Amino acid sequence: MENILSLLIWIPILGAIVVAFLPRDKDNLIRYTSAAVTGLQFIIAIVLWRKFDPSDGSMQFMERYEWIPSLNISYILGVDGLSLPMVLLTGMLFFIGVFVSWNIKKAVKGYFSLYLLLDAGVVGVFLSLDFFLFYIFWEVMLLPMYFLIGMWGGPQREYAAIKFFLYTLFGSVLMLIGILGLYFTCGKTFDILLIMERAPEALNGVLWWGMSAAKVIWVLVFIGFAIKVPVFPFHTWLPLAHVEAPTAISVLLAGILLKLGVYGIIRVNYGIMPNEVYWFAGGLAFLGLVNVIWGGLCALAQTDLKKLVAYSSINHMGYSLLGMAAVVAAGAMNGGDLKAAQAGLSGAVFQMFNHGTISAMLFILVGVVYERAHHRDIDGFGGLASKMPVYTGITALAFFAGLGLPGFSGFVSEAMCFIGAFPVFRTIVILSTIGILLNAAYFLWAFQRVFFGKLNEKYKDMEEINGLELFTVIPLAVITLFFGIYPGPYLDLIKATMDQIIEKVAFVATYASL
Amino acid sequence: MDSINSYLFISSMLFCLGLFGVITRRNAIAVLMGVELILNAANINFVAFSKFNGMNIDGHIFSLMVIVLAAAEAAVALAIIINIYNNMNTINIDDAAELKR
Amino acid sequence: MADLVFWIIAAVTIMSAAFVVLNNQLIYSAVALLFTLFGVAGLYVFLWADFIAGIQILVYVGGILVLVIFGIMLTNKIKSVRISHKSMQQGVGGVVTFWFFIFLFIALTKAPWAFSDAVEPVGTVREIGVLLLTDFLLPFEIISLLLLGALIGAAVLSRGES
Amino acid sequence: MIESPMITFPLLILFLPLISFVILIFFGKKLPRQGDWVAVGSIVTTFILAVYLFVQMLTSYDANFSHGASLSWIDMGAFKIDLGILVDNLTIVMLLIVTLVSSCTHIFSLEYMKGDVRYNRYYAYLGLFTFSMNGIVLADNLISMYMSWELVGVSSYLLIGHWFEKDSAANASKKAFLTNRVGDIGFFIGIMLLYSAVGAFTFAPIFDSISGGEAIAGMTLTLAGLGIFMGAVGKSSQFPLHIWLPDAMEGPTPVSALMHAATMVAAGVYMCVRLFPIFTADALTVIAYIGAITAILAALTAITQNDIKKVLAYSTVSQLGFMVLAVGTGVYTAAFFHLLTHAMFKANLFYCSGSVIHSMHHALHEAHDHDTDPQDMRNMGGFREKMPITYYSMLISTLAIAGVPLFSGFLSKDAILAGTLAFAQQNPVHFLLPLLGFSAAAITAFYMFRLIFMTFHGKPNMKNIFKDIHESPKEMTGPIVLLGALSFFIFYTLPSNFNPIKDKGWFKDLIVPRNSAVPGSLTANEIAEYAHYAHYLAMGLSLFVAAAGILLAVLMYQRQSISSEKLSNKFGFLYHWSYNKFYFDENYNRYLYQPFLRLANSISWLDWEFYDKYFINGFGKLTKSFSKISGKFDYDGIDQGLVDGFGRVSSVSGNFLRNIQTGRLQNYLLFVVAGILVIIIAQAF
Repeated sequence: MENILSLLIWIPILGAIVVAFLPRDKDNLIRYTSAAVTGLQFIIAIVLWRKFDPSDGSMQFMERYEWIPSLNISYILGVDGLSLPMVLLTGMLFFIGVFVSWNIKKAVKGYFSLYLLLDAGVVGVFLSLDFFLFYIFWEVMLLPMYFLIGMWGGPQREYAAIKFFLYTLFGSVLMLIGILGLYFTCGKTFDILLIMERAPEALNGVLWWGMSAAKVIWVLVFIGFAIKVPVFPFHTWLPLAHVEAPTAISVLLAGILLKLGVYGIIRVNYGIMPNEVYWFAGGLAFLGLVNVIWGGLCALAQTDLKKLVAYSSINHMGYSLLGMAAVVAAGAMNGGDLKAAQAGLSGAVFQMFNHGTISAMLFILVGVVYERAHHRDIDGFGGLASKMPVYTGITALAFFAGLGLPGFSGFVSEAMCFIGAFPVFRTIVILSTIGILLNAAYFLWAFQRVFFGKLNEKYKDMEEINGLELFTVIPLAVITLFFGIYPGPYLDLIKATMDQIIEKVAFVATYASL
Repeated sequence: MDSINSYLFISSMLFCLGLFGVITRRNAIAVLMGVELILNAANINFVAFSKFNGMNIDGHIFSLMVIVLAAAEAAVALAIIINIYNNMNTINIDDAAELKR
Repeated sequence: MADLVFWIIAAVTIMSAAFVVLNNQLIYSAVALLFTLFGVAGLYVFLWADFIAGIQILVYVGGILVLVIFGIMLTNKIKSVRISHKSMQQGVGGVVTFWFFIFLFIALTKAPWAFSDAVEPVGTVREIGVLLLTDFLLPFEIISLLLLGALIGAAVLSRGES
Repeated sequence: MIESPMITFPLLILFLPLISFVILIFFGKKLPRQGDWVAVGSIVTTFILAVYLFVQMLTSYDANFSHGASLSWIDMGAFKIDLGILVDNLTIVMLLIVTLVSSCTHIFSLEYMKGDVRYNRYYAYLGLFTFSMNGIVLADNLISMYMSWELVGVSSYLLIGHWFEKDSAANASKKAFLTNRVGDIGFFIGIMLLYSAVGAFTFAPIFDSISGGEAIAGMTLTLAGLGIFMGAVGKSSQFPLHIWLPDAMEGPTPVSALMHAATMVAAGVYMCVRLFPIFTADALTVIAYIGAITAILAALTAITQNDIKKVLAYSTVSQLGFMVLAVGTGVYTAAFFHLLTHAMFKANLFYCSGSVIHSMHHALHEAHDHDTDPQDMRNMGGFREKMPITYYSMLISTLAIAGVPLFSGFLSKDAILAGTLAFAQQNPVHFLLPLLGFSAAAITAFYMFRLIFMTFHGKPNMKNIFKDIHESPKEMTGPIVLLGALSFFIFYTLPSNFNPIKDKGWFKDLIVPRNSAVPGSLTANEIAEYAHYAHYLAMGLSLFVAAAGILLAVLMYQRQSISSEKLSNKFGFLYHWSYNKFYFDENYNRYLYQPFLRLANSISWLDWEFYDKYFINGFGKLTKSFSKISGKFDYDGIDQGLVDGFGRVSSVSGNFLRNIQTGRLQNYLLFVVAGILVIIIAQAF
């Protein structure tokens, strides 16, 4: 168990290779193999979680090998309170995703081997602590996604895939520039931990074209991650990609890939350039507000159920941004309000996990109805509640979780984000509470149009949700409920790491104000 | 005639004239003739450097090779030109290029 | 005397080359090219390269130039000797090539050429022959293959559609 | 932590309904009788426990009686949320109300909902509701109160939308939830304002630091108070968010009795009572005006409604306005008293209306008439002889709500009006408050008797169904009788007082007002004293207005000596305003919802059709055309523009530019040479 983190990354890669060599026509064999591989990975992730020491906020299970010594590139892996929950979520969603994609009929082999490759890329990004490795996994993730959308997607899949690809590529190029900037200013190393140590001093006072180098890098890297989140002006790939992608891929896209953005901002921007957080926090909060309102309004106007859920993702990630901006409350100039900083940052991280489970659930459920009706037009249903009570119940649960009802995890994290951001960004938070109303409005309105009213005669033979589909949704629902009622276990897991980040940001402020 | 400069002067003149021909001529055969001029200029250089570097015969070998190449090139180029002409009834380079689009 | 001959040959070469690229009749260009090639052969003689001079006349005048004239005749309907063809971008081209020449000229006058004197050899043919079959055997073989290939290629290409 | 029954019993009361909910939602269909016995059993158990608590409270007879327990829910180091319960007299009385009305509703529904398609779900949701309502009641901090608050909203959503096949029910449920959410936003902002200043969510520390006066004061505190009050505006259906409650009558009638009359809508008032110490004088003034406006508006609307449940709904809104008015004028125990009495008689009124609707429904069913509205009072009349139990019980409750002595409503309404009057005497600027209050009281008496007369007196309006009208079975009449009896004053003045016009009794002794935590406000004693002075005047006036209202109703609907048609014609526009509920829905629709939806649509259009299509794809197009241009440059040599550019650079060649045709290969070559030249020049200089 020395190299447990490497196992997490390499098992899916091996799995992808194995799947690629399986006979083409043995669809079920391929499916079971993928399920076994992701299941194994999930189990390892659980083992990792059990062995993880939550009281220690720094990196654990570190692995470090030389890779390309001439460029100071190494193979460094590590996990802390920020990445561990995301690894767990990844393990779970990819495992569930196999069953969601059970009914994929076209080129099953290609699908699952790309799927496993994607898995490896995602886990790799969460675990790698070397920028070079990080960037490689970042790109590894991109390519399978492109093919998965472009080949197994809906009618506009090619357009969606190329748009997704170009958008993200644009972002990752900016990110690469930022990373190279860090590489050259911080003594030619890609080691993230080392850069974290060195960067505040190394970047202090460095000017590029008359601008502070740290700010330039901050913005470059931020845009790279912001596209993934997606933050407002970079969000238009998301609805399209979500709508066109096959159900399982939408689930993963919303459930995990969007989280990479938030994860990256906290890991890189906050961890390496905490000083600039103060400079940008207002903007971050404002972008959060725009995400909340814009996403909410757009969702309200949608007639495509999947697009609605996609816009709800934009809306929900806005809360996360708000919470992230709250960290600056810990700074001396804001009165050193540790409570708000803790509430905000943990809320943001918690929200990212919760959105992962809730939106995954929503997408699976949309997939269920699409599977039966072959369309997703909200106005084209009606009265399904009397025909499919179980499905209606689960969807109601997911929708209520999505609109932030107490008792579901989304409420806890949204409330924490709001409470955290409130002392510093009072007006912005008050304006963004409108988002709570929008949430309720679009979910309930859609719910009414799909499920309430007279049963649409077209769907009088609609089948109830089946066992396999229930199997994919129920774990997510249970998690959502559990953390909504008792968020303690999650928050304990991240507490030490969050404190470390907050401390860093707070410390920098006192240091900078001197 | 005893300094290398005069030979180089002539060869550079020849080269520039050849270049001018290649640039300005529309007829493929005329372009080919420009190319021949350029090749000749190069040959003069080879031979001239050969003489003024203690009669090093390597330069001669090179110019021989160039001549052979020129012959081969002329043969192939003319074959192509004739082929183009057969197909398109013109050997104007830009016409040919335009018809290709 | 030798100087005078040299400069006359040089002048003939340059002027006929200029005629090649400037005049509008293709056949005239070809004939002017003949003079240029002869002039270059003359220059070779001044450079003690008797073999190359001979080859120049043989291959260029006897081979390439004939080929070019054949080409002209095959691709134009010859009703008169005057086969006109237009030039283009002579202005820009002229300026560019002129300046190019100026730079070349500056370069060659300023360059510190290293010289080493030598006596006029009796003949270069023997030496060339030895070198071609010893040091330069491989290039020689390759170029002969190339030539063969070019010949076959030319034959195939110009065979037409039949 | 959990040692005494004062903690364990409230926890049981809290969680038993939740357990019933979980059992019914998962296994309800498979259980015998669809598991209604689980729900009824659990709720009756909670009622017994609540009675036990109540008896404990009476035996100890201590106004400062208080128990509490809490557990850490979120602990991030500095940021902590503790969830806990607070059990004091207020809580116990409220628990008693909730469990009593809830038990009645459960029993009443056994008959009323018999044979419903989603019988088990109905009972499950009732359990969920009771759980969350008890959560509000027991909360000792803002967070768990807010959580229960929202859960109450959801159970209301689910129950209003119980018959979701009807579009009107689905719409009403959505409207209820969203309108409540508007209030909840204010509530949440209030919580955040308080927390960011005080750093605690639990009530006690909040009161402490407010009375300290340093952490939060002045405008911020006023805003925080108003924010929290906005939650009450939504939940207690106050102006301007009152629009959802009448629509909520689309739900089953027992649900209306439980939630939209007795308990859930009272949650707002309960919260104001619970959090009274945080409201500043300015905030209280606003609260008072909102209450008064609500009371009068709803009362005016109720006059002209013909749907029996709509009348009751508006009457509920109006009575809630009274309670809020009382909170605003400082006599918040009076508000709670009215909450208590109102819960009893209003629940009873709804049960009675449910009983009437039930028999109407059956009668119409027998007559195979499916078009007639069983809730329209114009189709009733003369039911007195057919349904005597319902009639007398309803009459008692009507007397109570009208404020006639001997009945509970008189005591509580009198206390409110006295407080209002005292407030106006202290602040003559606010003379409008008692004026509106007394007018609303008069109108209440009028429209309630209108309802009684139209339904039970006179001649039957639909003779063909009249023969099939029967008294309801005992599952329904049981609660009716019980709650009707509870409308007598005696239950609220025990054990020391048998005087029907004096409100002294256990309630007054045990529920004592506390001082406001806001520095500089009137103390509870001062308020009580002022109210005492105004008491007799208020009593006289309220008796007078009640009598006037009843008299008018008798004249118009019993004796018919004043024609209601003539009157409505005379005041045409007033009549239309009232009949159309002051056009709130229409105006909200026109000026709020539609613009909002249009905004959403245009934002979506902007996002998808404009921003994405032109801006983002424009980037793509730009890049594409850029690469096309550079490709042209690369492959075709140069473009006219570039040649022009070159010509401008070298003026000499300018004249020759015209000679240059769009060349191909050779242009390319030319520029190679030119490029070499440029390189040479750059190299040389």
